[in-house]
Amino acid sequence: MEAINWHSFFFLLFGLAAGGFALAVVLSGNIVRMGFYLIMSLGAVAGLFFLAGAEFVGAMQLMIYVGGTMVLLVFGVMLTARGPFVSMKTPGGQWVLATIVGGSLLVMLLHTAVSVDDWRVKAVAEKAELSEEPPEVELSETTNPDRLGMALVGVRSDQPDPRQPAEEFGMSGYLLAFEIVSVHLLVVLIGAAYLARTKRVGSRD
Amino acid sequence: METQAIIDKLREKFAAEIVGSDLETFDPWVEITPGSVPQVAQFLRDDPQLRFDLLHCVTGVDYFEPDEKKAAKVDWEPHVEVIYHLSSMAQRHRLVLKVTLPRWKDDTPGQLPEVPTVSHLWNTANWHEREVFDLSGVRFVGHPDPRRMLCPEDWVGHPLRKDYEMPTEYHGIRAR
Amino acid sequence: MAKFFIEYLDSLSIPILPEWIVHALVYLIVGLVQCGVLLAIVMVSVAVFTWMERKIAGRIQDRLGPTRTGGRFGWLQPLADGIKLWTKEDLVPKNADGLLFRVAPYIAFCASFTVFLALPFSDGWVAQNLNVAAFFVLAVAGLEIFGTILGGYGSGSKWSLFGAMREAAQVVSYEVPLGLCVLIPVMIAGSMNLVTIGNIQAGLFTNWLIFHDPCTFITFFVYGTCAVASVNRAPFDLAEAESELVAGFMTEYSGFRWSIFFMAEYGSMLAVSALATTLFLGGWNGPVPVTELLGWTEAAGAHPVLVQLGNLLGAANFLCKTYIGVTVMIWARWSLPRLRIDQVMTTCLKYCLPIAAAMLVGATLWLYAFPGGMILKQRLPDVSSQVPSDSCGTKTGDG
Amino acid sequence: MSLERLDPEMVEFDVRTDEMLINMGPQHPSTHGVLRLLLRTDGEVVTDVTPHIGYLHRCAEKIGENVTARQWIPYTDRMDYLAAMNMNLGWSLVVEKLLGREVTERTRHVRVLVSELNRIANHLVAVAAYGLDLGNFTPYAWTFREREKILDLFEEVCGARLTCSYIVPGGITGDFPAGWLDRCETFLQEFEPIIDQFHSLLTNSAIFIRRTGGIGVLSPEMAIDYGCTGPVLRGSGVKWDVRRDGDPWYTRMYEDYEFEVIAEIDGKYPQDQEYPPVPEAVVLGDSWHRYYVRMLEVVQSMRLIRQAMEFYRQTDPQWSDPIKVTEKLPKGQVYLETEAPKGQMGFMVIGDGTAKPWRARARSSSFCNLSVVAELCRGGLIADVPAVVGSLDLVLGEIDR
Amino acid sequence: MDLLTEPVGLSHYLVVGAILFVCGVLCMAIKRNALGVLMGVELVLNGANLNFIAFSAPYLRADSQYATGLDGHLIAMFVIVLAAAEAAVALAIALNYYNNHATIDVDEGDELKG
Repeated sequence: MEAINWHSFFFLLFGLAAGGFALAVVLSGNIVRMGFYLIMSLGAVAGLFFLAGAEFVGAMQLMIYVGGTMVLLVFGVMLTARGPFVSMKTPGGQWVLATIVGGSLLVMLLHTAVSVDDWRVKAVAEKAELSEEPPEVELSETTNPDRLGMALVGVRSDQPDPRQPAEEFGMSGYLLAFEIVSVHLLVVLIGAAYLARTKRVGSRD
Repeated sequence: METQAIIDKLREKFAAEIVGSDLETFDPWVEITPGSVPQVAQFLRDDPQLRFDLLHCVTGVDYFEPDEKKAAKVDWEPHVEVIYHLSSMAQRHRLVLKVTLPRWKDDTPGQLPEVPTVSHLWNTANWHEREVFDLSGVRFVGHPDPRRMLCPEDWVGHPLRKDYEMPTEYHGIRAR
Repeated sequence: MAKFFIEYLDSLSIPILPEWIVHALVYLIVGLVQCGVLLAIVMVSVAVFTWMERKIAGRIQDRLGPTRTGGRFGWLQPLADGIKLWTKEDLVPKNADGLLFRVAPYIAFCASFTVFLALPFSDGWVAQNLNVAAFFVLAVAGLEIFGTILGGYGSGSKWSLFGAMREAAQVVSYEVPLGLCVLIPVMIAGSMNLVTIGNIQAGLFTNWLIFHDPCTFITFFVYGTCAVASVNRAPFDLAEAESELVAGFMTEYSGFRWSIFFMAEYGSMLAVSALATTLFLGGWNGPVPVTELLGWTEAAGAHPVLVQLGNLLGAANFLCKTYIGVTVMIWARWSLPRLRIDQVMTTCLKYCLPIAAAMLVGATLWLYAFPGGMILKQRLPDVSSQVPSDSCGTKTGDG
Repeated sequence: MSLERLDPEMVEFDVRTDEMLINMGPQHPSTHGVLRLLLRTDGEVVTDVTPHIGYLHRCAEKIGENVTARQWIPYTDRMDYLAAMNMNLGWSLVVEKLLGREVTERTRHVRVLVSELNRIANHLVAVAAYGLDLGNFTPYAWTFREREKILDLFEEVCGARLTCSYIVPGGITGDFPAGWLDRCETFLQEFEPIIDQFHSLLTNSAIFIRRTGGIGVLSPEMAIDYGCTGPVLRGSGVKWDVRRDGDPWYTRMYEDYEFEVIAEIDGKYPQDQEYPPVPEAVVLGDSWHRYYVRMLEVVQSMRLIRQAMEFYRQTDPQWSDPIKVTEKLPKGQVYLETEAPKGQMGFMVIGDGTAKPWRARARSSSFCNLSVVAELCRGGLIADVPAVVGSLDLVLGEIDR
Repeated sequence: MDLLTEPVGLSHYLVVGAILFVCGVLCMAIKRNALGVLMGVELVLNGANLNFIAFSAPYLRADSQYATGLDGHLIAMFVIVLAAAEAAVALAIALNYYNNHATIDVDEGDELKG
């Protein structure tokens, strides 16, 4: 038997953690625990990103998603988790219905995921046979953040369009999307601050 | 201002309310009727010549001798005294105001004697009156927050009363 | 390293166990040993810091500090503390959320110590040579607050909740200027790889990025402020402000779990200090390039042992600078009063953030005007050639 | 919960979704003992403060009715245990006034000396604990080092460091031991330069000024209204000191002595020494001023001690005898206030012809100073509560009696 | 042991992504707590993100010339940023809802009056 493939090992570790904690989020009734499980799940997803070679996105997931968004969410949970709202029971009928719908959705998705032949073929395996290098070295072939950054402002280093040299710069990137997201973010932050500002509703009686 | 002048000024305005006074003793005092305390106090505080802006202290004194042998010798009837120590920072004079109350209201033991509060005039009185209520058992009518001050909320009795008996137990804690 | 052992074992070919189990075991053991070495450095540092804290506090306050345990200077005081803490009764309050209360210290601990996975101690001496190491360090260090928040909430005490709330607000805010401050050296180096950033500062101390231009010089101090705030040290220790919140999020903790939080705090102190060293203070490069003068570099064709010896010198250099950083933090703690929460937020949003942003612009302009920095670099960095080198000695955790 | 049953205030509180009720104390690091402050907070903002006291209540006044005047002295030690000498002095003076007994010149100067020394010790603790309340540990160690020297001096004089019982009605318990004055002089010389260190550590620290400047502003009117006295009153700019403005029976003690009453008048403190300037960020009557008044009073106390030592050397070694334990008190009632370090400490004694007072009353300065805390803390942040409470310099032994 | 010794492929990532997605959908469907619903949304976004990352990794699949490369990463980045924005707004709404209705139960929020 050949050596353990560490990529697979860590994939299994993070994948199980991500899936398991995601399931725990669904099954748990306590909102605070749900928040905790969600953090663990998203952390594991960040690990999967690292495994898939997306180091920058993985770090971003940790920093913005887990470190920022989730803090906000946990904050919200803490502000509202009082008495009856900590654990809210869902009626059994909804559970059954949701399980049926969710289960069928899962079956469908899994079927798609494993039935496309191209997706099942493992490039790493073939390459590993060809080269002497162990497969994990492949991980260093990751995307440099500077390429990502260039792509964001419109310079694609990976896919220059050979047919239209004039459009090589500025046309194939994500500048517009970047701008939209930025403005969106700004609007959202102002809006959130406006919505969540202190309001005194009614008198004290 | 001399104490005599202060008392003269008081007499001018509240002739009926002044029960007695003593200017020869260590701290010259004036005794007034319980009902007139807020009016007299207001006058003392607001009159530009008097300007008693500082209330030092409110004290409750219980005059009662539980020992019958000794009680025969004392020269006073059992009563409770509430003493206000006032002074004026602006005019640099001082005065002691006294009020005599019965030990129990309507002579029914357990009914605390009552005197109007002065806590709306001097905030010092707020806590001091609570303390006097707590320890000496005088009810200050109109007090905004008439709770016990030093003893626990559910304490029974007023420790500085001369006939006070220390309870033997408090919430399972042996007290004697 | 694991590969070497596996090849060695394969060459022996003793059929005791199935081959894959042997391989797995070897990988596991080698990995654990390497992790252990890394962890040991950090843990020993933490122990030294607790001792340092007591000694420095003692000296500042005209006392002696520990003098009994382990000789004249109380060297073994951390050990005695540890034994005391670890044998203490482990209390979980009745109102606490048991799971969160128990798990929280470990989250903080893991986050605080995972940072060292990507921190280079010397040229190539890094557990995981990450492409985005600077970003990774920031991201993981930011996760420590989950330990605090969950612990604070899980304690079921209002003081703890207050501590957790403060910590959340504070750390999330300070991550923004902190990120901006880290961005400036990253931009100058043109890489997020900490090994690269360290290497471009080789040579005389004038090559250190703090002396790159006036902007980086100011940035260093902004970074210092934000770093102290983000690891919750005085004067920004609001989450555990003992005169206001009893002990903040740690109010209900005792014994072992408390000591885990404690180690996490010192671990993060070490981490931010190490990051500052790498980003601004030349990392493992001493003020004078001794190894280069001696010719103990790979480029000079020295023997690998000498190269590693040079690296060891670099690591000593690095730890020295890091310790100085921690000492400054300890010093500040014992001489400054604590800020109020609104003042902490004001410091962040009104001072640190605009200054950091201005410095980012300033550094960009400076880089455009004087590409070589304030003093002309002896050797300009070639960013494109900086691929993660595999020549490192302690490349652990191969996954 | 039993708390709710006991405390109607708490039941009345209508807790909104974002409001929290927090018990600060009775076990809390910065309430200076067993004070319990019930905070009602909206996030970090304190909307209301209700002080609850009495955790240290020993009914000292009741005890005073059951012991003789001389026997009550040790109980006064335990009121303000940080300024035992001043407590002793207050009770002694009031009993002396009732008895009509005067003390000799030398006794008087000794009394001034030790009570001013104790004032320094008390202010050192106040300043130290204030630094601690704001999160600075170092002043605590530094001031305690100096305070220890004062306590050493006390120990030589009366055998006790904290509960001195040195000044008793009628006199004092004994003369200074040989060489004590020199040691006291040495202490003063050593202490003088150290004051500047404290100033640099706290008074001039930017963070300290930000934490205390404009926090808990107490207007002079409010201070008088609440009966606040001592440095709390003078911190609001009221030049009022019972050592100068009080009962003649007490102010006589300070005849021939020169000292300044420390209060900011027209934006200026008395300038008889180089002090750090008043920063711009502070407002008259805030916590910073209360702290600063204490720091300056330490200097005045040193002046007084130096003068007292001089007078001591000049006067004849004549001592007045303390009253006997069973000395009968005449009929009459006397109330006298002295300037204790924390404010005006008033004692009242009512004699009825026996040795035991009919009524012994202690008007505590901290008691009145504490009563204003709700006004000062309302609307501030949680972190301001220790900053305000610390600036009032409370001792619960005196409040609860 | 096949999973441990064989390299993983694209499908494996997709399976994890699918599980996350379905968990998120379930969460959105059955949770009565508004914040629980929000957590479901986060899970859904992460499931999708994982797919984007997996598709963009060239060495996870044989036909690596079809790997989306940078595009996947960039879309994942946009998703993360938008998720942050979405969470901020959703949280603000949830808190407002909580303030006005004194409950966080979404089932009870059937009136439009604030």
